[in-house]
Amino acid sequence: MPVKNPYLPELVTIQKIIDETPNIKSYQVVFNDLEKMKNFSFQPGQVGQLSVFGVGESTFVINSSPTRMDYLQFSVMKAGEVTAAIHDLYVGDQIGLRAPLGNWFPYEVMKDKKILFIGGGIGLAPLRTLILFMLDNRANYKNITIIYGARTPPDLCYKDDLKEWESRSDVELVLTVDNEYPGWEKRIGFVPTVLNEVAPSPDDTVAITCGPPIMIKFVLQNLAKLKFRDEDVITTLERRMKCGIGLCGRCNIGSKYVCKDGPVFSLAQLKELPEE
Amino acid sequence: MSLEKLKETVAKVFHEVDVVIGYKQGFDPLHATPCFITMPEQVDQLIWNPLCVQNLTSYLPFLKKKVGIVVKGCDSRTIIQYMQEGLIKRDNIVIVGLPCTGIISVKKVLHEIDNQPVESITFRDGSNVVVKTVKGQKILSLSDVCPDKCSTCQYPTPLIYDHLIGEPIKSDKPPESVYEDIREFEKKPLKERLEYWEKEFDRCIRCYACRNACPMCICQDSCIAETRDPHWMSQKLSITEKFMFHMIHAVHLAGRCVECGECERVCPMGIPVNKLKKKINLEMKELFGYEPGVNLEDKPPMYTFNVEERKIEEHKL
Amino acid sequence: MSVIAAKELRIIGFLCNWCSYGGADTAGVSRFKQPTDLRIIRVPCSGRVDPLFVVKALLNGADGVLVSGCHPRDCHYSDGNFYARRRLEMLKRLLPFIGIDERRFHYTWISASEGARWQQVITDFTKQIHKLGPLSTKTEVMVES
Amino acid sequence: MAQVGYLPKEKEKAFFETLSKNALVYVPCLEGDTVIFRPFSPERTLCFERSANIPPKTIIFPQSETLFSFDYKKNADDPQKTAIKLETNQEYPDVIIFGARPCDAKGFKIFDRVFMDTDTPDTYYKDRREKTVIVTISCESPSAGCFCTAVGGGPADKEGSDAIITELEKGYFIEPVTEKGKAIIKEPFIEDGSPYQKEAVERQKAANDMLKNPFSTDLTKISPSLFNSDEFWEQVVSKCISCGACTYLCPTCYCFNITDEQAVNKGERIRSWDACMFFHYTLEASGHNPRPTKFQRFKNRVGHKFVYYPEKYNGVIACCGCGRCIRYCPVSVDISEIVGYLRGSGIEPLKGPSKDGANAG
Repeated sequence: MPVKNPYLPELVTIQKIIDETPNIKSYQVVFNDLEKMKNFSFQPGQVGQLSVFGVGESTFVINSSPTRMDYLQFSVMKAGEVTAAIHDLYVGDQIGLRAPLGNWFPYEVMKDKKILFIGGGIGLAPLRTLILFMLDNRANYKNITIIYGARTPPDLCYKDDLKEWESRSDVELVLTVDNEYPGWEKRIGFVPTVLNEVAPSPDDTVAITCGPPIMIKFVLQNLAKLKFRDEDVITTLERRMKCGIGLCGRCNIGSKYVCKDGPVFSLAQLKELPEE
Repeated sequence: MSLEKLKETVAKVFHEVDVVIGYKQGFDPLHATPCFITMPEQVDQLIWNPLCVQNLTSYLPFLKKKVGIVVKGCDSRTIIQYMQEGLIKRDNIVIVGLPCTGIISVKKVLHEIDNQPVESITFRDGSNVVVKTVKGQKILSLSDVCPDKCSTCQYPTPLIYDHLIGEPIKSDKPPESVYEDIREFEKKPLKERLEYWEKEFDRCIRCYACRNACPMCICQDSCIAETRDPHWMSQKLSITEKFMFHMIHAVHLAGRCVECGECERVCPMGIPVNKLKKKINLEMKELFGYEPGVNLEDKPPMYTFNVEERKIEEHKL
Repeated sequence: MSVIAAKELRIIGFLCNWCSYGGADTAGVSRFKQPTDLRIIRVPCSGRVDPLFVVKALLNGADGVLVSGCHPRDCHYSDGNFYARRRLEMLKRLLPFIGIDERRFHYTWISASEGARWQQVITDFTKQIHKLGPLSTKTEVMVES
Repeated sequence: MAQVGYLPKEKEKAFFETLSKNALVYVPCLEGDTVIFRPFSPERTLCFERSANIPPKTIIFPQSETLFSFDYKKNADDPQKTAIKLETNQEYPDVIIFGARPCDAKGFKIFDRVFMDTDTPDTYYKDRREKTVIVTISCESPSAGCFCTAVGGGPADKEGSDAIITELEKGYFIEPVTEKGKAIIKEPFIEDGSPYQKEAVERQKAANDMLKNPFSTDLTKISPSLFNSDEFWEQVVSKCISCGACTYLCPTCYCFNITDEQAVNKGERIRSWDACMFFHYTLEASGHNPRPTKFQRFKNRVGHKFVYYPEKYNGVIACCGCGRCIRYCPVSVDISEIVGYLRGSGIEPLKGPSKDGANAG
């Protein structure tokens, strides 16, 4: 069997587009080659490279759950050239996909533990795939707490998921927005401060956090204050990526490539790397 | 001896500024290298001889503090051009001027000693260069191994300085000699000129050393040769793209290039990139009587206009 | 004589919106006979034409480039064409140095009412480009027509 | 059959012509004062005296290549639908690189670990690499800045070469290293080389002794405190102008960029060289750049070669000491001097407290 060309994407078709927030859309795609769709598998937290031919490629986390394989979902925030091009696409358009890439959340290790999710804005995307995965294997995990915030209520992603999680008894959902907003009765405040208010206990708990760098910075500080051990704090990192397979050299932090050795890292691993 | 006087002056200037930029000996006897003096004991490393080839002023727009700078005649034109274009604050800079009797072209010296590593190099009575290599010693005359800009140098003494080391020197080179090589090149037939540039640019590897060494190229980090918005060029290595990049560099220097020769000096593939800029300068002089970086009151020609242009007639078909 | 019979060459025209584009329109409205090789790109002012537009066109397959703006002193933005005049004159003198015949690039001033003058300019310029023939540099990108 | 070969100089051109019949032969040619690898043709002037300005990495890892081309095809009956067709073309000719230097050949070994010894090998590089024979010429004398012996190489080092040549008075002594090398000495015009073996070994030894070692301490020890001190990098790298000359000329630099170009409805995805010294290399769409200053970028460049790569590939240093980055640097930044400081070989750039410790750049 000849070696697979790692740069050649598979063609996928957009089945559904969901407007999550004014600048974030979720795209549900299916492989054109149904054979590939059937035996495609990935782990929660792995990423894929979406190609808009003529414009370029960008990395997005596969945020549908590996247990629900009728489509793959990617959430795209409009930021640069490729994301803007993706936002101009319609249902039925074809794009390229190279997946799965990178490592994933160590859910094996998290079995029989309490799980604490801390997300901010688009940061809920990488967490969502793990949350859905855990909800589909609910028995393996103790209680699940989700602290999720955004600038304003319209900026909250996956609104229908949030409703569902709120209604479930075996999940504690804490929603917040940065400051007052007409019609919003729930919490007000930045995610790190809300984390201090909720003050979950660190023992037998794994904390997984994703969001804008500024939020991650303070969340990690607060988790440390709450005595969370470094190995129990997991986050994903973002870097400019091109090849996605650890060759082009661009996404390195020290000797680790975020695209291949990451994007999921534990705080303990991060501490060994030169800070940048 | 002017080196002692230079060290004295720099030691004095050192206290008024955060850093002084000068030359020191490089990795081998043939190469000098810029040195950033941030500690008094580093003043002793300073050297001043024909090895000091770099144009140190190209660091100035990027340094956000008070800087002392060692400047040759041709380099001083960069400072005047910066001031004409408002790219530096004059009172942030202390200029130590050095009247210059010509520098070497490392490429020409290496050519003479067929690229052997240099064991020692000494300069005797101002115009002889004694080079010792494994294959023996060779005596070269500075006028044979100096860069083209020195053989037609009009401004050996810095045009602007706070301290001058030694006596000013007048140029002994006729002004019309400056663009001799350009007129020579224009004698070639049109087709031959195009083929010449296609052959030379074919070697270009787009490493952008010419752009990053150019003092006037201050938008290096967002150069349209690399950006995709605006999307001028592709990253494909075809002659079209290389030709386009060198035209971008030349046209963006129209009426701004002070002919310090850095672009040609640093090209690792030996491409005569300075020729394009000299041709435009020739036209700027012809059209507007303007020479970049010579007098402070001038306005770069592309920054302004005359309602009645003396030298531009309407072209008839 | 329209040149459709002979193979058309690629001639790019940068026309300033207020004057020359109007002039070309007047020529068109008055049904003047003129060659059709020219591909017009409308720009707000001749001052908007970066000399590198012309260079990029010539290097990537254009055989001739024409830039036309308002007459000096008539510029809608008062001094756009003054800047353009200097830039385009500089470019006109640089082209032969890199081996591209300067007659392949022409810049002129045509006002909105000068339909006849537009017809004259475009006919002469197209004839001149046809005399020079296609610009086949090794640099020409193989753009499949 | 003789184990070693010999090619008389007068038969050199004829030898290359026969080789060129069934393979693309690249030889170092002189263009002006620049030595660059070009496909052999009789009218080119060859130059074996010194290493090429740009290493032969351009042959196996070209500066720009098309990964695949794509074509948007409008669906006739349903204009809404556009199909996309992707095509790749990976037929590469057999290639012989004749006249590379031992440092260039060692560079390919560094590439192989990254591009081939991985679960996602780069098929473009792999196909070309397997079709290339590398015939190296040993160096008679070092050029300025050479320090190959200090990083485990040498003027006659065999690593990465299929055969190694030593230039003698009237001909070239050829020692095959691999199977591909053995095929070379079976070519026409190659005589038995054993009588010339002794002279060749002497020349190689003479060249070896001419090389000095810029580091005076053992190879691996890089002081983490100095490596992670921003002030150190600002001090030693203030003069760097952050261009791409050192990385593009480096036989062990393999970073690349992937961009798309499109004309109307056709286009291609291009892989082209990139340099970690460029500002846009790590610039993110949000505008954030983890390595905005040239000091951080240069620290990453030196770190990659002397810290990160060794960490990942058990101690192998990703530098072959060819000295090109020193010779062709516009401001003569000397990487061997900097690595010397990092290894604490006594040359302290920071004598005493810096004037104000402020950012010198």
